[in-house]
Amino acid sequence: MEAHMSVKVLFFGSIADRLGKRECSLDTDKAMTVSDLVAAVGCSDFEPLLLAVNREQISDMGLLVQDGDEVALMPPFSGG
Amino acid sequence: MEAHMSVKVLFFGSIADRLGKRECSLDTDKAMTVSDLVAAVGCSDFEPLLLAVNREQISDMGLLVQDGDEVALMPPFSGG
Amino acid sequence: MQNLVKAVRIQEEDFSMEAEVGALRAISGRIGGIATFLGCARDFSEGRDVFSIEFEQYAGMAEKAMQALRSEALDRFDIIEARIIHRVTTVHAGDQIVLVVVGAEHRGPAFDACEWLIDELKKRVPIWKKEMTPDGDSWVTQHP
Amino acid sequence: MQNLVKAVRIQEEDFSMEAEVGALRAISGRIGGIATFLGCARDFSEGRDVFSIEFEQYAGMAEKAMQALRSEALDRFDIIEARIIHRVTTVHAGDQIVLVVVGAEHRGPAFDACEWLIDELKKRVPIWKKEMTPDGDSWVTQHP
Repeated sequence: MEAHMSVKVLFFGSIADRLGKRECSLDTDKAMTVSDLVAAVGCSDFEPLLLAVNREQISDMGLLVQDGDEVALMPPFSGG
Repeated sequence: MEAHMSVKVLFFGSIADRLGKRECSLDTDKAMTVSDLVAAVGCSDFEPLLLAVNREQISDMGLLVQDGDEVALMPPFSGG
Repeated sequence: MQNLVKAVRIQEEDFSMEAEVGALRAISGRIGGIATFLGCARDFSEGRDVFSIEFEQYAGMAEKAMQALRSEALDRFDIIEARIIHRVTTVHAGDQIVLVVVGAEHRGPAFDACEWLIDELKKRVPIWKKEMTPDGDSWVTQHP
Repeated sequence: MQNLVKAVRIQEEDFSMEAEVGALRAISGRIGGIATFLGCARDFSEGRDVFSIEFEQYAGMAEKAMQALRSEALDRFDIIEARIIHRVTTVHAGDQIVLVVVGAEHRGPAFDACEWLIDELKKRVPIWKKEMTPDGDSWVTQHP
């Protein structure tokens, strides 16, 4: 059973500059992993790439994205 | 050859309280080590005892005291 | 007046070290040792031409990550209180950027927690800096 | 006004952390990280009955020993400047006692030097504290 799913994707720092956008919305009817999402927004070759789902950093690219999730694609942090 | 020698002795903290004085002058005609001086002022059994000669901490009790020296007998430091 | 009530803050405006240390000390009379770290923008004229540094944050996540760091520090170390303030704005040479303040009964844990907090902040908090140079803007990718 | 020109001082009067950090930063624009340690008198009512603490120094030697520590820290660590202020007076709960401020290009050496300075100060600087209690006065013999 597949349901419609809408995901908010955020881009930061050099990634936002490279893509020329700071966010987009991704709509799909298929189950999607974080890895699938990264590919769908054209960032598969962005390295290193940090990821957060709903404002928690994650490392498992196989995690399934859920409807309503906020997924962030981030370059390495450089605060402090 | 022995010459007259005058040494200023200072006492600090608990040592000053125990002796009931903060300083004294020691006059002698004989060569004297720091160890001799400590005995002369009645502090041989004061333990632990820190020593300074002319405001530099020293550890060699065999050091010869010189005329005009300022020798300090100090309990362990507790600043900070 | 800044809201000193919040021990963890991301803000544009400058902060006062004395006020933050005072707010930390007001928490408990048991605090005997306070370790702080203040990060500030260096004089860029020596060796590298940088006009200014711009900070960007992931607004929904950065302060939350800093709050998690504070909680973890309070669990990990024998400390009484910790404060973390990070500015996200454009800074110039000499400006204050980040402040970590840790209060403990004794100095060892205060130092350990303070250094751990700034180290982990650089690893875990989604903030980025971009340097403005004569040749254009350049994102900083390292956290040395 | 305190004489902020001197980076190492023993004094009766209180000090301002912000003023000391400002004086340190004024030395060089290359300072990017500042580590500080502030030691203050704890609330004596918890567990131990102490009215106040009196400090005594070996006036001719204590500041000299602190100056030697600062010089050694500047040699030993990759730091730019260090300041050490110690009060010698009678203090009560909440009063500031000692401040160490270290500025460096990077934070690692600043933390290392700051912790080393306060550790060594306790070992090498002839200052003693006496606690005033309901049962009389008592010299503190440990430097924990």
